[in-house]
Order: sequence, then C-alpha cells, then structure tokens
Amino acid sequence: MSDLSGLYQELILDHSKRRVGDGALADPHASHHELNPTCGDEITLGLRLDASGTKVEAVGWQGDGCSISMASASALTELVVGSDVAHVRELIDGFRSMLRSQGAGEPDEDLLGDAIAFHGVSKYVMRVKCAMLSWVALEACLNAAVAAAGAAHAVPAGVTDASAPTPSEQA
Amino acid sequence: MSDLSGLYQELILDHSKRRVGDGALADPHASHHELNPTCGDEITLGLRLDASGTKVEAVGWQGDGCSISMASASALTELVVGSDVAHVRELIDGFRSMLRSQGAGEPDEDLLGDAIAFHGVSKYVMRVKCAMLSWVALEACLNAAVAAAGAAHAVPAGVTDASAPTPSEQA
Amino acid sequence: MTFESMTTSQPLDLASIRRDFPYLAQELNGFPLAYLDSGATAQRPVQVLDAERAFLEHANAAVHRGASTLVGTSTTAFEDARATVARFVGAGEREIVWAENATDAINIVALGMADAAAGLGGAEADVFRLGPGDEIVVTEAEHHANLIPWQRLAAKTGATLRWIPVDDDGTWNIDHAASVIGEKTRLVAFAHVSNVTGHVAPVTDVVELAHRHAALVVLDACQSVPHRPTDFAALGVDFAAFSAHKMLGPNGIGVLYGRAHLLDALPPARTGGSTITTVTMEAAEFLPSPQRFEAGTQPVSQAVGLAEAVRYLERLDMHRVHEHEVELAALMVDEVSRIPGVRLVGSGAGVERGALASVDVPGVHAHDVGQFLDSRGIAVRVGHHCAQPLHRRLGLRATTRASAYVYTTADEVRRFTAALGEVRAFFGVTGASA
Amino acid sequence: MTFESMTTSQPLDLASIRRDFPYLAQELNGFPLAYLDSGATAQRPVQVLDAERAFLEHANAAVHRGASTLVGTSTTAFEDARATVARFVGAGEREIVWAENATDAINIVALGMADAAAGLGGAEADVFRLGPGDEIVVTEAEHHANLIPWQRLAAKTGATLRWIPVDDDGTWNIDHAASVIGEKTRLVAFAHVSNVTGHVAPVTDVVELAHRHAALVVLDACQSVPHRPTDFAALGVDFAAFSAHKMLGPNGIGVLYGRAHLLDALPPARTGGSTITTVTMEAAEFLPSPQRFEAGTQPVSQAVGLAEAVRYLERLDMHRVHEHEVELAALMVDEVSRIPGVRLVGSGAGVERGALASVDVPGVHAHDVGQFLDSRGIAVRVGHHCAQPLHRRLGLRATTRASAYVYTTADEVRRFTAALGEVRAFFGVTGASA
Ligand SMILES: Cc1ncc(COP(=O)(O)O)c(C=O)c1O
Ligand SMILES: Cc1ncc(COP(=O)(O)O)c(C=O)c1O
Ligand code: FES
Ligand code: FES
Repeated sequence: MSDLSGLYQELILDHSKRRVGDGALADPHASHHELNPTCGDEITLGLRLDASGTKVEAVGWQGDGCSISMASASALTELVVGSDVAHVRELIDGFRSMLRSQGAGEPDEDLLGDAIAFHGVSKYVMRVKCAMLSWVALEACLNAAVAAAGAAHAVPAGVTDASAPTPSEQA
Repeated sequence: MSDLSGLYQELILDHSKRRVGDGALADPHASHHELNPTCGDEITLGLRLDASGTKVEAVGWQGDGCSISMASASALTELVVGSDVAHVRELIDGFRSMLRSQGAGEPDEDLLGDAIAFHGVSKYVMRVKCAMLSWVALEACLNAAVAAAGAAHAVPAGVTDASAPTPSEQA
Repeated sequence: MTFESMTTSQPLDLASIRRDFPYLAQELNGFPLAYLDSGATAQRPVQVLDAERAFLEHANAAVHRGASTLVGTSTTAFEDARATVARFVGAGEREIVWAENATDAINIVALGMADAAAGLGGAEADVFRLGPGDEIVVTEAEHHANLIPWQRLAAKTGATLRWIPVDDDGTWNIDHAASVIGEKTRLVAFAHVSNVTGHVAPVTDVVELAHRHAALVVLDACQSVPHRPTDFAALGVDFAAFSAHKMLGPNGIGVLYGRAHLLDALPPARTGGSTITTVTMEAAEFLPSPQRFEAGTQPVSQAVGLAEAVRYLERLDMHRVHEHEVELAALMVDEVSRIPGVRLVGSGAGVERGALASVDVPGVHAHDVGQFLDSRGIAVRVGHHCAQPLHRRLGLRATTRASAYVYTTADEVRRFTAALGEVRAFFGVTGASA
Repeated sequence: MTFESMTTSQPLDLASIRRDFPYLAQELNGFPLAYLDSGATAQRPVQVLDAERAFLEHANAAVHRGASTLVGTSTTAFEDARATVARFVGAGEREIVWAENATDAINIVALGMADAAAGLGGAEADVFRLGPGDEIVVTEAEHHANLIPWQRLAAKTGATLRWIPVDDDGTWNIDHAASVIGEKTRLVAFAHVSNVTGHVAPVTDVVELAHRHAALVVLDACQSVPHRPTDFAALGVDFAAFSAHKMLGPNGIGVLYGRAHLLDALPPARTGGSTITTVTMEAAEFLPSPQRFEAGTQPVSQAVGLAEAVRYLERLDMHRVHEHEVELAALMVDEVSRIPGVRLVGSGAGVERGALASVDVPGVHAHDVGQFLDSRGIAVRVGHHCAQPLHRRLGLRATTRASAYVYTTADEVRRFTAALGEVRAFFGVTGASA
C-alpha cells in the first residue's frame, strides 16, 4: 500500500472523526470563509479572543471536506484554544513550513505537538491545500481580530477573505 | 536558380507586361470581383456576350497583383474573346485541372494553346490561386450572364460573388 | 449481459496497442500504472508524438502567410489535417474550425452570438441574435464548459437560460427535453455523452424537436467523438465541439464543427491576423469559415498531431473502439454494483453508457477514495468533474471517476473495483450504506 | 556604425546554436536553407522538442483537476513553467496567463472589457467600462492583432477608436503620441517593436503620458520579448502579450501579462471548467487570476516547452541575443541601402531597429520577389504582414520581409541582400527607382 499510512496517520483518521471545534462559534471577533478550488470544499472558521485581546479564547468552524481538512481543523482547534496570539502565529508559520517541505526535514515537535502527524501530507502536493485550509482561515481571523481590537477595543466581527495565493503555491 | 524559369516562362513575363484586356469593360453583361486572401490582390472582370448570348464578345478587367495573376488575366482575355460559351467552359475546366495537377501530366495544348505556359505554376501551391484569380472571376461572370440571359434576354449586369473554396482548395 | 457475450467483431489487440504508449508502461507507487483518467485527458501513442516532431524538424513554417516553398509545405500539412478530421466526423472541410480546446469551441459560438446581439455581423447574423423573451436551453447535467458560456450569453442579451431537468440518477430523456424546449427556444446545448454519468443523449430526437422550433443545436461531443463513430451531418446538429487531447492528440487544439452557412454568418469573437480580407483603421472585413475564426498563428503542429491521432483511431476502427468500450462499461457497472456501500452514479446494467463510472462512497470523501486508489497504482479523477450543478442535484459534492479508452484493459477495471471494495475498511467506515 | 564595432560582449556561438536546430540543416531548392522568417515563426531547438516529448511520455496528466500523484506531477510542471516565464519578463506568477497565442492574449483584454461594458464583472470591473465619449488609442502601424480587437471593442461600447499617425517612413515618436492621447483616452495599445518597420516604441514615455490621463496601456510585445531583455514591471505597462512560437517555443500557447489587481478584476470572456469557485444553474463565480482566464484543458505540454525555450534563451543570455540582433539589423540596413531600385521601409542607418528589413522593389510584386529569393534557398515573408493600414499609409500593398533570430548568420543576411540585388534584372525591370 506504499506509504499511504504516512499520509493517513492514526491521529489524522481519529481527528477526522472527532472533529474538535466543529460548529459555529457564537459572537466571534472574526470569522473567515476559505475555499479549496481543487475540490470545492469550504470551511468557515470563527475566532474569539479573551478580554485582553492577547489570548485565543475560542475557535469554532463549520465545513465539509476530506479527512485531511477535517482532521486539520480539529487538531488546530485543540492546539490554539488558550494560546497566546503570538504563539499561535508561530504555530501557523511552523505548520505552513512543515506543509511546504515536500516531505523533507524533521518537523518541530516541541512547537507543533500532535500536529506533526501532518508532516506526511507535505509529500502529496495536491493535498497540502487540504491541510492548510483551516490554518489559512485562522490566520485571516487573527489579522482581522487584532486589527479590529487595535482600532476600537471589541468591535463586531469582521469577515475577511484572504488574497489569493500564487498558482503554484498550495497554501 | 532551380526551376524558377519553369514558373516564370517568357510568355508569362511577357503577358504580365502586355496586360491584354486591362481596363474596365463598358456595359458588361456580368462583372465579378475576386480577391486573393493570401496577398490581398484583387481583380474585377467584366464580360459581354454577343447578341445571341452564345459567344464571348468582350472581356475587360481591372486589378493589381503579381506577375502570375496579371499574365493569367491577359492570356485569358486573348483566349476567350470570340469563343463560344461552351468552349470557354471547357477552357476553364482545362485550365483548372492543369493548375491542380501539382506539376503532373502533360497539359492539353490543343485546348489551352499558349496558356499551357501556366502548367509550371501548378507546382507552386501558394501561387496556384494567383493564376486562377481571373479564371474564377470569368466563371462567375459566365454563370451570371447566362442565367440572366435565360431569365430575361439582356438584363443589366449582375454582380456576383462566388462562394468560398474549401481551405485546402487553391482555386 | 455478460462481458464476453457482447463481442461482435474482432476485438482490439490490447497488447499491441499498449506498446504504442510509453506513458502507460510506467509504475505508480510501486504498482503498474492503471491509467483510468482518459475522460479527463488521454495519453498519446508514439505515432502522434513522432508525427508532430517530424513536422517540427522538417516542415514547420507559418501557414496561410506569404508564399514561400516552406509556407506551401506547412499550409498543405495544416489543411490536410483539417480534411482528415472533417472526414472523421462527417463534415466538410470548411465546417471544421481549430480552437484552443472544446471549451474554446463552445465559446466561439456563444461569444459570436453575443457579438451578433451587440450589433456586429450585419443582416446575415440575424439568426444568432437573441434578446429578452428568447430562451437558451441546456441540461442540468452539463459540464461547466457547456453551461457558463450560455449563462453569460443570457446575461449579455437578456435571454433566459432554462434547463432540461435530470432524474435522481442524473439522466434525462426526450420527454424531459420536450417539457422545456418550446417556441421561445432559440438554442439547445447538451452533451452527447455525459462525463459524469456516461449517459448517451437522444441526439437526433432532440435535434428534431429543436429544429421544429427553429432553434439551433450545439452538441458537446467531448465524450463521444473519441469513443464512438460520430457523424455530425447524420446527427443533424448545427454546431459541435470536441478536444484533441481526449482522443490521443495534442493539448492546445480543439475543434468547432458548424454547418458551413452558419459558420460563414457567425461573427468572429476573437479577431486578428489571418482572418480578414480588407482592414482599414476603422473596420475589418472577414474571410469565410474557417479562417474568419482562426485569429493569429494557428496550432499548426497540433493539427498535424491530431490528424495522426485520427488516423491511428481509424486504423483501430471506431466501431471496434466503441465495442471495446461497451464491454468495459458493462464490466464497470457489473463490478461496481457488487461492492457494498458504494453508489454508482447514472443508469445501472442494461443501459448503454460511455466507458466511465463515477462513484460515491458515503462516509469517505472522494479525494480520500482517490488517494487510496492512487496508492494502489490506480489513477482516477476525483471532484465534481466540472459539473457542480449535477453533483448538487444528486446530493453530492464530489465523486470518484474511472474512465477508460482504447488502451484500457478489463484487468485494470477489475483492479479499480477491487481496490474500491477496500476503501471503507481502510477509512474505518462501516454500517449500512447507500 | 559598422557591423564589427558594435560588439560589446562575448558574441553568440552561432555554429553551436545551429547544431541545436534540425530544421535549419535542411536544403531549399538546392541551396542551404537561409530561414529569414523568424519574425513570423521561429524554429525550435532539440532541447525544447525533447522537453515536451519527455513530459508527454512520463508526466502528462490533467492539471488542477483531481488529486492523484500524476496530477500533482503535471500540475507542478505546469506551474513551474509559469514561474519560469514570469521571471523572464519581470512579472509575478499570478500575472502570467496562458492564452492560445498573442492574438488571443490581446483579445482576452478587449473581450473582457466588452463584457465589463455589457454589465458583467461587478463594481471591481469599473476600471474597464468604456462608453461613448471614451477613446481607445492605437497606432497606424499596428499588427491586425492589436487593431481589430480594439475596433470591435469600440463598436460594441460606443467608444471612439483613434490612432497615433506615422511618418512617411512608418515610424512615430512621443510627439505623435502626445497629439492623440488626452483626457478622453481610456486605453492605449501599441507594439513594442514593429513587425514591419522594426521601429522600437518609446514605451516608458507613452506609459507616463497614458497614466497621467489614467489610461490603461496594452503592449504588443510579440517582437520584443523574443529578442531583447524585457521587464514589464520596469516598463510600467498594464497588460502585454507575446507568443511562444516566436521565441523557440511551441505553437498553441501565448502569454498575457497583466498587473495582478487588474487581472483579478477583468471579467473572463471565455468561460468553462477550471476557472470557477462555485457554479449553479444560474450563475458562476470565478477564481482570481490566472485561473479565471484559463478555461478548459490548458496547453500543458506547450507550457513545459515554452519554459524550456526560456531556459535556452537565458543560457544564451538575452543581452547577447539583443546585441547579435542589433548587429544583424545594422548589416541589413547597410546592405539594403546599397541596392539600386530597392526601398527599405522604416528608419535608415543609425536608428535602432529590430533585426528585420521590409523592402519594396518598385515594378516587381512582393510575391514575385519572394519567389525569386525562394529559388535561391532564402525563405522570407511576403505580403502585408498583417499590417494593411500601415502598408496603405506607405503607398504599398505588400512588401518582402527578412527577419532574423538567434541562429541567423551575417552570411544569411548577405545572401538575402545579394539575391535582392538581382531581382529587377530577372523580372526585366529597369530605369529610375525609388
Ligand atoms: C507585432 C505582432 N503582433 C502580433 C502578432 C500576432 O502573434 P500571433 O500570431 O502569435 O498571435 C505578431 C505576429 O504575427 C506580431 O508580429
Ligand atoms: C463533457 C465535456 N465537455 C467539455 C469538456 C471540456 O473539454 P476541454 O477541457 O478539452 O475544453 C470536457 C472535458 O473536460 C467534457 O468531458
Ligand atoms: S479534498 Fe477538499 S479539502 Fe481536501
Ligand atoms: S500574389 Fe497576389 S495574386 Fe499573386
């Protein structure tokens, strides 16, 4: 079965069923809709920060997609809820680097924890976007929420759409 | 100089300068405009039949083009003026067959006379249309004049445009 | 109906055919490659690759421009290719227009009609002028290529887009068509063979119905011309479109067929060199078909390659190609129907279909199904196959499609269905199924 | 300015280059072929032929469709090709759109603007909406590909087409442009290098002038990108078009460059699969650039071939390519000017021009001139070169054009001019001359 188990690690198959964070978030500070043009799958992710605006208080998402995309959103939720905004940014960068590695190198387990299970996805160019979908949405929410918090402490949710990646850029 | 002299026979170079029939014909029974899309050259040929409607009384043409096209119109005029309509149709068919021969076979000198000088043109696919230009116009005039004569003896000139040849058909 | 019982003539010599395709001799993830995505794009035999290369090394030059010996050679090869393709589909040479692909071919008609409605093309383009009150009819099963151009035409002209509905299995018949086509209908566009269900449309019946209302008929022949003998004149359609890359030919070239008098009257949407008779700074006059549509430098070597692909198919004999695919289609339907928890889209056994099978595995996303097959060396297509409305109608977002061609073996089909049978277990999906 | 004195760096190694081109090793009418028609279409080196073939034998599959390993390989090759071309012309990847040829690339802009004027594209397409009172500006020297699409756009929108006049030698400068471009100007389209006169347009000056009036600039770069280092971002143009077949690459693929935010807002005229996000029966939403424009199956192997052509040119070094052509251009002008009874179109010695020479031999039709050269093994282009208005302005119907490229030798140019010197005698034309 070649190295298919490198792609579909137990943790991924497991998260794809548990779907932590599945469901719309009430009163998000920001929410973002992201679409994977290859398959048409979509996700809408909502983010709420704590009162100080420096910590992720809650994440919720609604969407439909392949096991990789669902597991990724689930793992993301587990990882970022309760984390500092600055740390979440590191997580996003680390996750993206891992997914762009095309299977090379060793992922940073200290930073990414369980999410290193997604390292195997980086070898499958057509699936990288699946794993990144929720992370791109999270990044957009973070930018919007922080901008809004800076502009006027606690504004209504801004809905943004991140600008398109380059064609050869999967995420 | 390879066989360029097979293309530019003396008779052709000579006719291209003499241009028999050059000039608009007064009171034509039919007149036809023909264009060579490859080069943009054009010819307008006019035809007058005699009172009986069975003989070509006069031909006149105006146009601009390469030596082959001008010589061909000139040779055509010499050949057809005074001939029976039926014979002119034979001439047209014979000339066309010769031009489509791609250099093969022997042209029918009894029928075509001097016009066999154009046999060499048939080897140059991109020039066949040059030699045919005035002949296609003549054929269209003949059809129009005969149709008009049949419909109502001596009607004013009909101006026609022959339908387009197939793309690979040079004439 | 069993696989063997359908053979009526000498079958294709698969072993000999496969030797012509270097691509197919490859491995995929440690298995011999089973290429089951010919419905998206077919592979090319060496004969086609060699023909294009020989042309490029010895005969390549501008065509229909200038008058040199080289131009004569290239122009002759280019127009001979057109004549070859014309003969293959029952058309006259002037009825074959080179486009970029089938999508472009359909757009040439839709954009030309929009130009006509915007006032271009003179009186002869009247037949193409639409406006409010007029109706354009498609089906709910169309490929986006045969849907969006008509949506845009409707938006630009004020005409209304209507559609022939499909049944729950994604197919339709002449009764569905008759419920929509009527006196307001000016154009009917539909696929000869569906790229999702494999459904074969009742072309001549629809043509008769449409022509009774003086509506034009546009046939999307992408999934028919490569797979079965096709004669557009006999079918009676007004326009048709297909792509070279789905029939062993090169990318970068498609074909628009149109009845000559219609093509001569259709305004050319894309304009430029080689399409004109006289150009002034103010206006341009256009040549008749096909040149009026072939703006700019043509896909010359691609036309030569396509002609070689046609000759290859003619040597195989399109009747035998069709029989081969009828057998594979029956095998697909038969085998897929036996797999628990797998839903086959389209008609079941006993109904003719193109040699393709789109399946849904409830509980497993199509991209995961495809990934699993891929790991077994089986290349299939996953997604909506450019037919989102049809998938939505079927309650699906994406399916997994296997599609066959002249080089596809029954063994490859069986590898596909065998692996498909393992999918649910791999992804831990159990229980009752569709 | 002599031929030798211009060399400033290591010249091209012509002998080695010519070994890469099987086509050039042929004979024509008993003479070694002197291919002097690269301005119409260039020949391909084995590297390009091999790259395309290797792709087709091993990596060909649908791109941006499905998710199989094969699709990953082909999609990566396809998008790497885009990145290679982008780098070559100073563009971002999203600013490079594949078209059928340069003509198609220009039409994508003109047809998209017509769609915008017809109400498509929403508010973001406002920048493209023209109407009565607005002016589109071209030059009197344009190729039909950069003229007719704008005539049609004017006809459809009610905008007025105006043109920058040329002098008696067929050239123009910024003063001519300033006499036409003004506050009503919404778009200016012109050729970087003329395919008839070889004239090099003052691009940055025109861009400055046009942008001062908030007009868009479309550059026809067909005769510049293949021949000189070209950086669209540095030139400041909004759109540009060129063709692969004129730069050692395949037929069937051209390039539209556009600034990213403009491309994202331009309505896609040609619609179909692979261009969309969501499609219902009623409407479609489109992806950003470049995908929104690439409807249907893309010219994939052609993109791979074009990228290899770019790498070939980069290895030669475009600065050296340019110097080589500056030398050949100077040689052409110098030699042609010495021939009695021959008129050279365009500027004379001392003015930079593309490496091409269009000539008129009064008393001998261009097709007869070309035929004579052909008999000597010299392949040139005859006709109006898709620039009828320019020829009319010059009092000519057709000219004979020799055009050079990376593989062209000074010896070939001298064979051309020597044979040209014999034309009048052969056709028996004597006496005073132009
Ligand atoms: C200046 C110019 N513009 C446009 C074109 C059209 O290019 P293509 O025929 O490749 O579309 C050409 C070449 O024929 C050209 O020389
Ligand atoms: C039914 C059908 N129509 C249209 C198309 C579009 O063909 P192309 O992408 O070659 O333009 C396809 C193939 O993708 C198809 O299967
Ligand atoms: S296949 Fe759609 S997100 Fe993975
Ligand atoms: S070249 Fe124009 S008619 Fe001969």
